[in-house]
Amino acid sequence: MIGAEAMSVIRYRPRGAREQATAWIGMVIFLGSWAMMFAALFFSYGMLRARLPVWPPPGTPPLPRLLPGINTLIIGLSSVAMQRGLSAARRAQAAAVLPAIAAGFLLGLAFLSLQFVLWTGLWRAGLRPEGGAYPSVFYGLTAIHAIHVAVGLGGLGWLLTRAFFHAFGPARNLGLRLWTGYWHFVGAVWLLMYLTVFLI
Amino acid sequence: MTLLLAPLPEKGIGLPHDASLHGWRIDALINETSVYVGLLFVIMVAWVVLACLRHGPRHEARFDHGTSTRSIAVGLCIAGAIFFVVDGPLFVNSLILARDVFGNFAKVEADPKSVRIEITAHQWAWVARYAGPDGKFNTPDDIVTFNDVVVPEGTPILFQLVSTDVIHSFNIPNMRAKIDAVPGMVNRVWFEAKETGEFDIACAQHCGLNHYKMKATLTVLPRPDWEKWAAEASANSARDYDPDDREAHWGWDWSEHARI
Amino acid sequence: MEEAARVSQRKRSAITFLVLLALTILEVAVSQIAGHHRAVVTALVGLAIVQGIVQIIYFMHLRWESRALRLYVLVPLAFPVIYALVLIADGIWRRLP
Amino acid sequence: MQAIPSEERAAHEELQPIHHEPKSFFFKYLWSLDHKMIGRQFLWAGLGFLLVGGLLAMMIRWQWAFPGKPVPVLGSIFLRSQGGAIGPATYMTIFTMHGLIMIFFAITPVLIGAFGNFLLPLQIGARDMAFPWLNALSFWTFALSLVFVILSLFGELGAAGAGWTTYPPLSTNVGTPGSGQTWMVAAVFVTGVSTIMGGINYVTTVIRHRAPGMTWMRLPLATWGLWLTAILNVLFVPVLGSAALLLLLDRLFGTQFFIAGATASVSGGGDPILFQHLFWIFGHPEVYILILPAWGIVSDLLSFFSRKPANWYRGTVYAMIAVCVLSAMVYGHHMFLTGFTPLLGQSFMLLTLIISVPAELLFLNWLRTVWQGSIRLTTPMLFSLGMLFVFGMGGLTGLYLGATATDIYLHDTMFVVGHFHLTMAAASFVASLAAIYFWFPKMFGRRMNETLGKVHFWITLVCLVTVFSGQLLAGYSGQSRRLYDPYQYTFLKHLLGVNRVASYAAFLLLFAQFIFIYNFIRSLIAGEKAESNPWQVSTLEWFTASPPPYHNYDRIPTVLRGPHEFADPEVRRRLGRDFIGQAEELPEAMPPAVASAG
Ligand code: HEA
Ligand code: HEA
Ligand code: CUA
Ligand SMILES: [Cu+2]
Repeated sequence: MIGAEAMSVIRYRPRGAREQATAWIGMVIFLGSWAMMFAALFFSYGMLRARLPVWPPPGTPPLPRLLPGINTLIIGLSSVAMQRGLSAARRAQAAAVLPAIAAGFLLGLAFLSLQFVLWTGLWRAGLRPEGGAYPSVFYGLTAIHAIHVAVGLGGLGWLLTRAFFHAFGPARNLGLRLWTGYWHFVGAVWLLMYLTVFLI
Repeated sequence: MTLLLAPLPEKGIGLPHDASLHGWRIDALINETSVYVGLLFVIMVAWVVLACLRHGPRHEARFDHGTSTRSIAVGLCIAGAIFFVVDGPLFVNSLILARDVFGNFAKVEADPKSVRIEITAHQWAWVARYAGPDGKFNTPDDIVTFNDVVVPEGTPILFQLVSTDVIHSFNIPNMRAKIDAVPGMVNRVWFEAKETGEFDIACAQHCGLNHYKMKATLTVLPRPDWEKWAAEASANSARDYDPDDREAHWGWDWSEHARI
Repeated sequence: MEEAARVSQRKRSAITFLVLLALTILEVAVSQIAGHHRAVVTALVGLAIVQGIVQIIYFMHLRWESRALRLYVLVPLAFPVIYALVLIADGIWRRLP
Repeated sequence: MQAIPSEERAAHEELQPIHHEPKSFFFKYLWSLDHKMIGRQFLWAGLGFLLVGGLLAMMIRWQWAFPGKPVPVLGSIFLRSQGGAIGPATYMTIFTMHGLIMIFFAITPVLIGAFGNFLLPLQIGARDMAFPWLNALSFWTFALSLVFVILSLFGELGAAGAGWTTYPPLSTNVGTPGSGQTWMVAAVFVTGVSTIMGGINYVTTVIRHRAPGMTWMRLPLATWGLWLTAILNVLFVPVLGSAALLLLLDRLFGTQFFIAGATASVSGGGDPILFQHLFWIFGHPEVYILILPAWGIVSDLLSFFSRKPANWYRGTVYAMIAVCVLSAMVYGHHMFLTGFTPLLGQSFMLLTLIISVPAELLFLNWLRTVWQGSIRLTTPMLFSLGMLFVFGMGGLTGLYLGATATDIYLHDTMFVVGHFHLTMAAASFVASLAAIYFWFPKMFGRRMNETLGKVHFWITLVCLVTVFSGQLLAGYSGQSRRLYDPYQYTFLKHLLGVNRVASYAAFLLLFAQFIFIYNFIRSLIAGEKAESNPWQVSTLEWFTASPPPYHNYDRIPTVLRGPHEFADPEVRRRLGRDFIGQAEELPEAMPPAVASAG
């Protein structure tokens, strides 16, 4: 049903330098837009918190700091790995791309697993979403962030398969660049979340 | 057939009868704005109609981008003038009224005569509570009424409102008073009735199925009559007080929520 | 020339990352200080703002083609700040009974 | 005039190579990457739901004219179980679905989805959007949200019923249990995602794909309006997205972001007002999202049909930008009576009143554009002038609402409803119709019938003004909005007459729309074939075939001048006509054939 000609229209659009720049601008605009989404979540946190005289409200288990701290480090390292992969691709060091992306992917996976440990731990400690604003903020914000990490992991997984076939080089790294940008963004959001929800 | 014949407005359309001391200030501002706005609108329409009549297909268009300094200056000046004439009074009067009248709770609080009422809104009723002779809320001598608020004439009436379920809005059109009742917070509103009578209290915020009939009656009595009513009602409720009826024990310490 | 630009960009991102990391470590350290809750919170908010600015500059340096684009980023950046102020002011005003 | 270096032209050709038109049905009509086809898809979806929203509006009007009486036709189809009459529960779902459908699933797709997609690449001289694939995805995401809307309409316990503003706690399980509300919140979220995808595309396309010589200050004003709208979409729809997400969490997972009071847990529930903040941070820009394309389109059309350059082009552009910036800072005027701090209320009042200044500048520019013109009262022009009329009414009534004192009385009355119907349901709606009449030849290669168009215009305008003035008057007389039966209140009993007159006008309005539907479909099949530039105007899209080929332009045009070059005596002397295209070169000498005619 799908004509070969039509396929060629879809698959093999050549990507010149200008088109890559266009794609990157699109990505930045998307991230700006999504930053507003997360900003709104942080507003919610700020307003709910400003509304209560004591935070956390008396009788609720306090949030741990160490575990999410380690997670911050993990997602930071993962970002570094992705950035390394990108620069390797740019410098035509094809052999270095795959390990870097793999490291980024695995660290991202580790992040999600630790988040899971965090949630189950608090759940067992008796923190339930229906317990008011404080647990709502905690579960809501971290869950929405985790969904974004999961989407990012999907992207990294795709990059991984592409890298396996040596798809990235100095001229062909748009996908890698875009997903790395996204990954940095997700990491930056986590950093802020760690700071606001867990530390202060 | 008779169903399809639209009856003409019975009492004409216009602001509902104003029974409050200060409502006319809002009305005056609305009507003043209507004059300016109406004038602008007429000018605008006349301009367009005239342009269509005079500058039709047979008129040769002028090649003019309207970018001369003069042309731009004229535009900016007209816009500025409209702003000062139309928006200016709205802004200034709103500030003054907020400070001196509708937002001036300090003066009302200080007035020993003023009557304090606590309202709990819930789907779909207004429950009112008066402090009674002891001046304290949530005590046996409180008067509690259901969809029925009785207030004296010529006295500032001060309300604090909460809601137990969804957002409602306490609306007394004849008194030009309106404020939302929001779960989890206490809002305030006040007015002073200048005449006696019965008026509708409405709910202005969509609150579900029976929003359209979440209404109560506001009865304004002459002050002496109201005092008699209050004394009687308070005595009744003190007599009927049931310490085990936990449902009936709502109300909060008034002063806790006095905000500037 | 291309290559040089790339190296310098890599350097920049490395530095940015280090700065962010240092700030984070500092934040964790500050948050461990017992007592002085207000001071700690103020310090952390200050650090967060610095961090945000570092982020923005990092992103800004990536590839800004035109002045219009720069404005497009800068003007909206003011909005979240305004909203944050409004919301927190309103939140405090609405303290629970 | 600056010459365009040939490398730049080459770069544009390289950036946007010509692709072959797909031939298979699937790639041509369903997963089409062509912005023109996607625009048409949005147009059909939007018009379809416009009809749904319009029918819901008729049910509202019926209820107010004849409370509790069985609704003719519609009642016997949809309200069988209730004997054809509307009950209070049905009523609340009717106005909720009417508001949401009209805003998110009718006017947005028509004005932004259809015309944004169709016009932006054509007007800037591009071959397609920057991200054609994302564009197709945007439409199909929108289609998914339409599925959600339909699921909501048939949800257990009825469709969504918490008002289009969806204020919690009413919109949580506390107030509206049942899947209808959940599906609708999800639909709003999904359509938001679609809008953002479209927005990213529009913003990037205009930044990157403008033809050589198409500087910012040469963009047609319609493009400016659509582009600014896209920016507002990209920035503020995500805020609605997160409000919807949190609401969904509250509904599905028992969190308490927005629940407070006796229904919340002991340890301090959430804050219902938080939702209102988030909603209106989005909601106020949203109303300008709906009006900016209308402003842009009308600014262009007024100039085109006055055969005169738009007055102070830059002023119009700056005014629109100013409105965008200010629109983000006035949202609090919807919340004056929620118990704001007075300081915030007054700041928002000031900003709200200031936003009327750019609107006045726009108006002045329009008024001065038509003055001294050579006005052709074609159907699109009539609709544009009609838009001035209704937007004037709507904008000016906004001023009463912007002041804290008058809003005490007017808030949540039908006056507000009248205000926003005049701005959205009249101004944006009428501008959409103007756009449909104007670009129909370009979209479909045929012309619409002018006589039917004019009849449609006059009935529509008169009826719109009557219905919405009726709303204003009812509100002025104290009628609250969202009342199933306003006549429960003694002080509203006498408004039955006003409401009935308005309802009759609304029914007539519906019938006038059938003229339009007839004209639209008939012209589609058997309309007079349109040449490439039937309106004799100057923007780029009119210098390619009608409808344009798959790749829009054989050669990417080189733009030489602004979009409204009419009545230039020099052009008349050399070309013998009163306009010159944006990319047309002015010949040195007058062609002899025209010389003898002229
Ligand atoms: C397209 C949509 C649109 C537009 C453009 C506007 C424009 C404006 N709106 Fe409106 N508004 C809505 C859609 C819109 N609004 C909606 C949907 C709601 C309610 C939502 C809900 O609660 O459900 C609402 C509600 C609303 C409120 C809240 C009311 C309340 O709930 O109590 C307020 C309050 O300030 C307000 C103000 C304004 C103002 C000041 C403008 C200004 O931008 C208007 C500026 C225009 C002018 C000032 C007119 C131009 C000038 C002339 C005509 C004069 C020309 C003449 C000469 C030059 C001679 N609007
Ligand atoms: C852009 C948005 C929009 C539009 C266009 C309309 C259009 C109309 N609206 Fe609506 N309305 C809202 C947005 C809109 N409305 C909102 C947001 C609310 C608030 C909801 C709430 O309170 O939560 C509201 C509420 C509302 C109320 C108040 C309900 C209440 O408070 O209880 C009323 C009452 O009169 C009303 C009436 C009308 C009427 C008569 C029209 C008429 O103009 C309709 C005319 C249109 C048609 C008859 C359809 C024509 C069809 C076509 C042109 C399609 C052609 C198709 C093809 C070619 C295939 N509306
Ligand atoms: Cu209570 Cu509406
Ligand atoms: Cu608004």
